[in-house]
Amino acid sequence: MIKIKIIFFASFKELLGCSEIELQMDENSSIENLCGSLAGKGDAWQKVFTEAKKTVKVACNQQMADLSTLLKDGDEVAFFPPVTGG
Amino acid sequence: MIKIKIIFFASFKELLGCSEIELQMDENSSIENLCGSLAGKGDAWQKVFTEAKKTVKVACNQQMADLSTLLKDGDEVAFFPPVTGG
Amino acid sequence: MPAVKQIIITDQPLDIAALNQTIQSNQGESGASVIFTGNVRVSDEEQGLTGMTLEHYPGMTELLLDEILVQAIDRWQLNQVLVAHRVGHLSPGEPIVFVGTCGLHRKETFESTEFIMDYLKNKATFWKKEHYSKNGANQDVWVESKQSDLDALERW
Amino acid sequence: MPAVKQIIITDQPLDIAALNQTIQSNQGESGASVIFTGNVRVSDEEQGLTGMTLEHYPGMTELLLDEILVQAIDRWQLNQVLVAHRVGHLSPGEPIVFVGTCGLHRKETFESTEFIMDYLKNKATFWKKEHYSKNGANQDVWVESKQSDLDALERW
Repeated sequence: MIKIKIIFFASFKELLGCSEIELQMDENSSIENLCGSLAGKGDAWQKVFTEAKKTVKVACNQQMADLSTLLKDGDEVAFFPPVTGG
Repeated sequence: MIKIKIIFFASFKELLGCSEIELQMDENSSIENLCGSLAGKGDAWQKVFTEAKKTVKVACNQQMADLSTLLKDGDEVAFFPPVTGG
Repeated sequence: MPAVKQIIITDQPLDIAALNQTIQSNQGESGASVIFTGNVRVSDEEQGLTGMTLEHYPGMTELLLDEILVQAIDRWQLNQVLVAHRVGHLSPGEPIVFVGTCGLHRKETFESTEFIMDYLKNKATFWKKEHYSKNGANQDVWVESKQSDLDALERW
Repeated sequence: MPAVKQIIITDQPLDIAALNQTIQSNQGESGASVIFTGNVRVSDEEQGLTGMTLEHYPGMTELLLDEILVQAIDRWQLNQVLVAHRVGHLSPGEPIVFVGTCGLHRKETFESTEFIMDYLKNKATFWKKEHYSKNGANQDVWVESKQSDLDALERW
């Protein structure tokens, strides 16, 4: 098993009522697998991690990543909507 | 006869050793006629108003003009090289 | 001489006069500078805007901005580049973002400053929430990303 | 509200901090501002540059700059625009020209500031003479107009 730190920003943080959680995942899990696990945590989670999955941006260890990115122990995965700064 | 005030800027002023002169011209003279008169005033004048005529810029009463522009009494005509500010 | 590169992310009001000076005081060396400043529009108060809150991803934002600045310095041979971005709560009229560049000619400084703004708008991990007050009711709205910002990337 | 339009031609050093403030202090209304500043390059001292002299056509220069600003305000719906240009003798490092615009979005302010600079470079009646000192000999050179400046007009 590997331990993953997951953080949420902006509207996702509000929708999920959560800014950060930790999750145990199987070795060789991908971010897609992680989304699957997160989607099972309740209605709001289901909505963000299945319905809205196309618009969700994801970073792994502060580098932009995608669904196929493989996770390793201690990774920091962040989910957020498209950016709107400047 | 009409009286024309003629002013020179930048390299032209230096080449001609003159910043401003007045000239009497016939009624209905054009700037081309004026260039002809000025070209007769000496070697440097010949050079500026015949050889270099293509690159000479000309304004009449502070509006860009061309060789065909007709002159009237009291006009201010300025000759200068391409601008290089900014 | 290596380019001077500076990134500031702060929850305190941007000191625009000091930022200007950082760019313009060294500018003699390079000849040209461009400064862009973006503020919370006061005119949006007509729509009931009372302010906004800027959130960001600490750490990642700095990494992304650094990448953008390194690219700009390399592509336009800049002498200096500075990005400052406000986070936290902002009132109408307050500056959100400042980008300044110094380079050899106007082309380099205009293009690089636009490039930095276009990339910052589309890549840097900032999120804006607008606060409205209409007919006594408060409303918070997360700003949506704009297609026009995405389109602006195409020329680079 | 009509746009604020200002043209300054002076033989005194440009007060860049004051010019910045004129643009940026009113900027909250419009949201975006761009400032371009062009200086005598200090690095040109390596080629023996000791300074330059800027000459202009008093009266006509102001008319031409006004035309350019009116066009820019109209085309990009600017709230404010300011052009300041130095004439007389300048030393390396000193500012020659300052252009500042305020508008609704970054696109408007970037484009209009570039437009103003491109037109100023090609149309406004200023002439630059560079002063060099090499191996004890002084030389004055009238700057020649550049094809690249003329080409820059094509996009507008």
